[in-house]
Amino acid sequence: MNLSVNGVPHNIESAPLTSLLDVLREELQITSAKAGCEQGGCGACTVLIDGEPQRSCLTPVVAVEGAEITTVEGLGTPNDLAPVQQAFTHHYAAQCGFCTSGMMLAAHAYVEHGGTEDREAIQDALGGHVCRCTGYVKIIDAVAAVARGDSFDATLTAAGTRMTNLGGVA
Amino acid sequence: MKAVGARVPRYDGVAHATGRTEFVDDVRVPGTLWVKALRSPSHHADITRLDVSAAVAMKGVRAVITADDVPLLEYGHLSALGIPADEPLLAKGEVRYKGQPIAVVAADDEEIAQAAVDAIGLDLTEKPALFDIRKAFDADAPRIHQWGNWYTHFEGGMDRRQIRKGNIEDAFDKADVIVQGVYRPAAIEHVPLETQVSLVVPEANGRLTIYSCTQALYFSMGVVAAHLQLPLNKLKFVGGTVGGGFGGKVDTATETICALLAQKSGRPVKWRWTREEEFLCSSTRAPWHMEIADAVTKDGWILGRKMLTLHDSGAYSRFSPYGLTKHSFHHTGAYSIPNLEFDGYVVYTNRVPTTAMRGFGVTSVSFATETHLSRIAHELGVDPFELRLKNANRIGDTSPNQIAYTDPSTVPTILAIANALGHKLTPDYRAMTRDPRSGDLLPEHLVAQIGSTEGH
Amino acid sequence: MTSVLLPSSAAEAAALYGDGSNVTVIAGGTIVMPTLAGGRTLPGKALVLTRAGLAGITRSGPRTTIGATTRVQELVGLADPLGGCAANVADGEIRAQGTVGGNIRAGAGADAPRGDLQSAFLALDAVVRSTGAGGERTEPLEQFLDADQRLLLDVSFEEPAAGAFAAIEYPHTHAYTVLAVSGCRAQDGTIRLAATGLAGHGARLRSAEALASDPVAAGVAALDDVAFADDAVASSWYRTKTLPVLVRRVLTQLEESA
Amino acid sequence: MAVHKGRGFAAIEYPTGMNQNGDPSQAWIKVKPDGRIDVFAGTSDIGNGSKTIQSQIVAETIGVPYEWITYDNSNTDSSPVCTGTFASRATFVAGKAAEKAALAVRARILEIAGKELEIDPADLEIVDGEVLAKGAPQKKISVSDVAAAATWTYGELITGTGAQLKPYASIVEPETGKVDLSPHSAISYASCAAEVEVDDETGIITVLRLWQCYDVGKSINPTLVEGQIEGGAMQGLGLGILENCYPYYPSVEHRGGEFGSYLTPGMEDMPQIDTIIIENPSADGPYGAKGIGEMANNAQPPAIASAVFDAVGVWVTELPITPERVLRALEANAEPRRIGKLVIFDEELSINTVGNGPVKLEVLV
Repeated sequence: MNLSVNGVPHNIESAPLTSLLDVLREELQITSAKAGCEQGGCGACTVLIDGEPQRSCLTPVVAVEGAEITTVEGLGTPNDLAPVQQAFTHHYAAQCGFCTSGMMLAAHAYVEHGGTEDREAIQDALGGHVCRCTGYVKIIDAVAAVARGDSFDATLTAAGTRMTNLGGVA
Repeated sequence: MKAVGARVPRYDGVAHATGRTEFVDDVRVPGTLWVKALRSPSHHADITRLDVSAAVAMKGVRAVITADDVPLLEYGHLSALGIPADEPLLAKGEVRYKGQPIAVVAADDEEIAQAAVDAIGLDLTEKPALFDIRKAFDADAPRIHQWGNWYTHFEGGMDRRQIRKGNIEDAFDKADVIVQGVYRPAAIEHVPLETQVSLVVPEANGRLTIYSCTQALYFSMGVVAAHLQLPLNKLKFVGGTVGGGFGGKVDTATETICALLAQKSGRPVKWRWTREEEFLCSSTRAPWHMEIADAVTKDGWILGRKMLTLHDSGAYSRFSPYGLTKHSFHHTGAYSIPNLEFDGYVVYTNRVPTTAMRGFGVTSVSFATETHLSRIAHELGVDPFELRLKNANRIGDTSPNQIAYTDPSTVPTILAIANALGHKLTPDYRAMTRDPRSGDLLPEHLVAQIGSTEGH
Repeated sequence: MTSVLLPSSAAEAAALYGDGSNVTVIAGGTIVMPTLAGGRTLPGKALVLTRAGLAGITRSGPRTTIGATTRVQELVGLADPLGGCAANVADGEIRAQGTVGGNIRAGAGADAPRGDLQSAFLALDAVVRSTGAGGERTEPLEQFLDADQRLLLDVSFEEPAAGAFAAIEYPHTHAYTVLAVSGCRAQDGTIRLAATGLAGHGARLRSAEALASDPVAAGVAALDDVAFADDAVASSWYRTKTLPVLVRRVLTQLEESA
Repeated sequence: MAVHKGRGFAAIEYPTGMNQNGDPSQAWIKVKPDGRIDVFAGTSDIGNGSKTIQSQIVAETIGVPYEWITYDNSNTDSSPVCTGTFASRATFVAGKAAEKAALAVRARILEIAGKELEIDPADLEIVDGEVLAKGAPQKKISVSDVAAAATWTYGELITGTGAQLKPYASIVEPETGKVDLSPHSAISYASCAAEVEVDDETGIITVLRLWQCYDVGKSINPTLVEGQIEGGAMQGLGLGILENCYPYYPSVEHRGGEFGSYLTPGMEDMPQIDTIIIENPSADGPYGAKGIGEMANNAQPPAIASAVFDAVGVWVTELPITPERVLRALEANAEPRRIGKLVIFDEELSINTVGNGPVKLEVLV
């Protein structure tokens, strides 16, 4: 079976019903996609299949033979971060980081498909992804920033929205 | 540039954003075995037969362990604080909750491991189960532990956590109104996106390297060392990067069992719980049952509080006595209530043991007492902000356990929200501060409770 | 050893399916893959429909036919009740993976009802073409849902004059459908109503249909047509209280569209 | 059919550090020959950002750029004891240990710099990686050069350790709960208002807005503080209206074993959140900080419960406030029992009603 991952062709030896997630993590040692539930419920395993976000845990590899798979490794590297990676860093959109890869790929696809900074549209597009740390606020901020085409200062992080600091108060 | 107070980039931000943060499940060691557990299908039963011989004999099975393989079977999460152990690492003789691990298998792959678990012979004799903590004290209640249905080892040999302060009867006599209510927050799953996982690698020098998702490396190392009866230099915990915890990964859920399987098989062993195991078998936030009766005056002073708390510990104690004690220390919330009578029980049920979770012990009491105060405000026809502001703890007021508050910010945080909402307050309330009580804000009932802020 | 069958046409799929014994059908993967632990524990014979040519929406006169492996997401944006019903299924990624056939065919899950689309298709009085023991046959969806396991090929219906959909919009994106009601006014003026979130599979609400001109009475009458189960997302009691509300809301929508 | 709006409010407090203390954290720091700083600590970062926070504290305390810090919490061979990341203690207790270790390192850097500059260390300070004479900043030596001198001239490793341990607070009177010293490292305070919308036919609650105020002592890292508060709001929302392991508690039937049936809040459940931060420094925390990680999910449930009452006039005191509980409460429309000055709510839930044992809440009037 042939599969292209991040532009690199692979000949896959796993059994045909092996999930794409297991093929990536166990056969190809690409570990950014996470086994958050293996039930399709959390989105931590989401990758792009021909540019569309899909749950790799629900996808038998035989069903995507010949497809182009994109994982976070294919978005950018530490020295050359994709806009969505810059935005997630700048906005602290990752806390523990476990849901982040899936979330970013869904966000990347959303923006690539012309998604706007509209909060409800972002919620609709990324709504199936569970994050247990952030409360989603900074994730939505980050996605909106990419959709707007913001540029990001790598030395500083973004102030939260709707935040006020009163300092000391008796 | 100042570092403290600055919005510096996260230390691990780029690693997160490039998918390069290495979690336990991302560590690859050749030859690693899969683990599956035989878990109790019953809520409460005697184990009348446990036969692992067929599993042991299966091709590809490298180790099977039961309670008999654990050097120290019972080690309490709070043994270090003198709280007795009551939970076996693997069930022995009796299962007390559905999902309790009984035997564990390490095998070459997942299918073999599951087949081996299915091949284990298990006979159970069902026993009546207890689920309602309000019925735990009934004479005919099913009995969970030989000593009974609640924890009996609080200081002084007491079977409950008790707080007494001031003169409760006097407060209830003087009250204009007594408002009584019941509050019951639910069990909650922690739901870290990374399920419980560990990988144990036996090293050439006899040490065990334990890759762990624990929230507490040294704490978990102590637990493993105790069960295995090993000195700390035989163990190396590797971790510190956790895919969400929220309290559930203070439990040492998988590490000890993997260590035993690695010892027995001589192979690296990884156990990653399925999401279903995480939902159904991992510990939860506790359900609580709280009853409050507050003695109040018509103008909204809280003179006294009687409170009864039952904490649903599940089948074993884990951190519950600690959580209940913390709960009792905070059962007046952000207010100064001078006369108190609190009784709290850690009650066992035949459900998955409960454990620490974000806000441990206090999330429950915050819900109960704050909802109760809103009720009182409505009952008295007093503004809910003003009721809180006048009773808010001030510098020098004392806690339930008689420690003076040195820097309470109840008043400023309430006023900040009142301002944000545009809530109307009288000028007296608007000008309030957290400074020590005086004048109208130091009525007779609050004089005796004032303490010293020195030396804390 | 698992044999994985990957048919490249509908006819081949039907032939490989045979009478369906010992065949695990995988289309979108959303239902089956979790039961296989990500493909690490395997069934004997798996029929993977990805390339079987069963996807697509075709229209012929007043009739719309939807292929079994059409993704649920493709129904979003269609007229109610189907469009609204599809939009209520899980989240966008799952809708883009899960198929119409799989959704219709899904039995109740362990924790919650499934088969979200059943109410819409029942209200549309849809007809199912399937294969299996005895060969290909076409029958009303209502009958198909009670039949033994068969391979669904497509589902078709006549466009109604108006449609409406209402669901318990429980806050939580990826929850199952707690309870949903679909309604249609057919071209001849007949009102059809159906619900999902019931014990077993979805059902037509014929007692309610008979009282369609009185939405409140119809709502109460709908309770005669259904049985509920307690599950992780809602109790029978709750569904009993809210089915009349949803029926009334759907009928009101249909009235307003007249 | 009617959708009703309501508002509710709650004010809370929460301790920092383990209850009754006795929870040590330790750190050790070594300085590389070019002045870069290696921090070793046993504090797990569970996403809360303790790697970042402790790096910031060390950088600030020594006086070097944040980028100079390497932080290693990866294993128990090289890292000293940390009781763990719980009890809102990672910033306060573990951060304090890091601060103490950094102070020791700073003192050693100043001593060696003093020798190199022939100035009393007491008259030196470190700013942005340079050791400067106070009042005469032209007299200076870089921390890099100090570290090099330590390594190559003095044959010394610049290192420092720090430990934070507040002694165990014993309960000296089991009958009253009186303790012999304050049983916490600090206490934090917060308030929260919620605005909800309730559909009185389906019982469905939508939380529209949350206003929250936290006294955090000091924001070591404001972005991380916001993250704790926002994430806490989400979990508070879950506690308030969604999450339940046992939907029919105390029955154990119908536990949800998957994300579709256990209701963690999703993105579209989140209301608009307005947050106000107060910084009243704690006396003992690093730079005045307090721990607020845990309390961030405590104030929303009671605020939501009161808002639901404000909206539809019923008190739901069992969490989560599900649509079913709202409908049942509306249907029961229960009034409290009134006996003299006693007002008794929720009698049907009380152990006095349900239990037959000796444990009761006795309220004699």
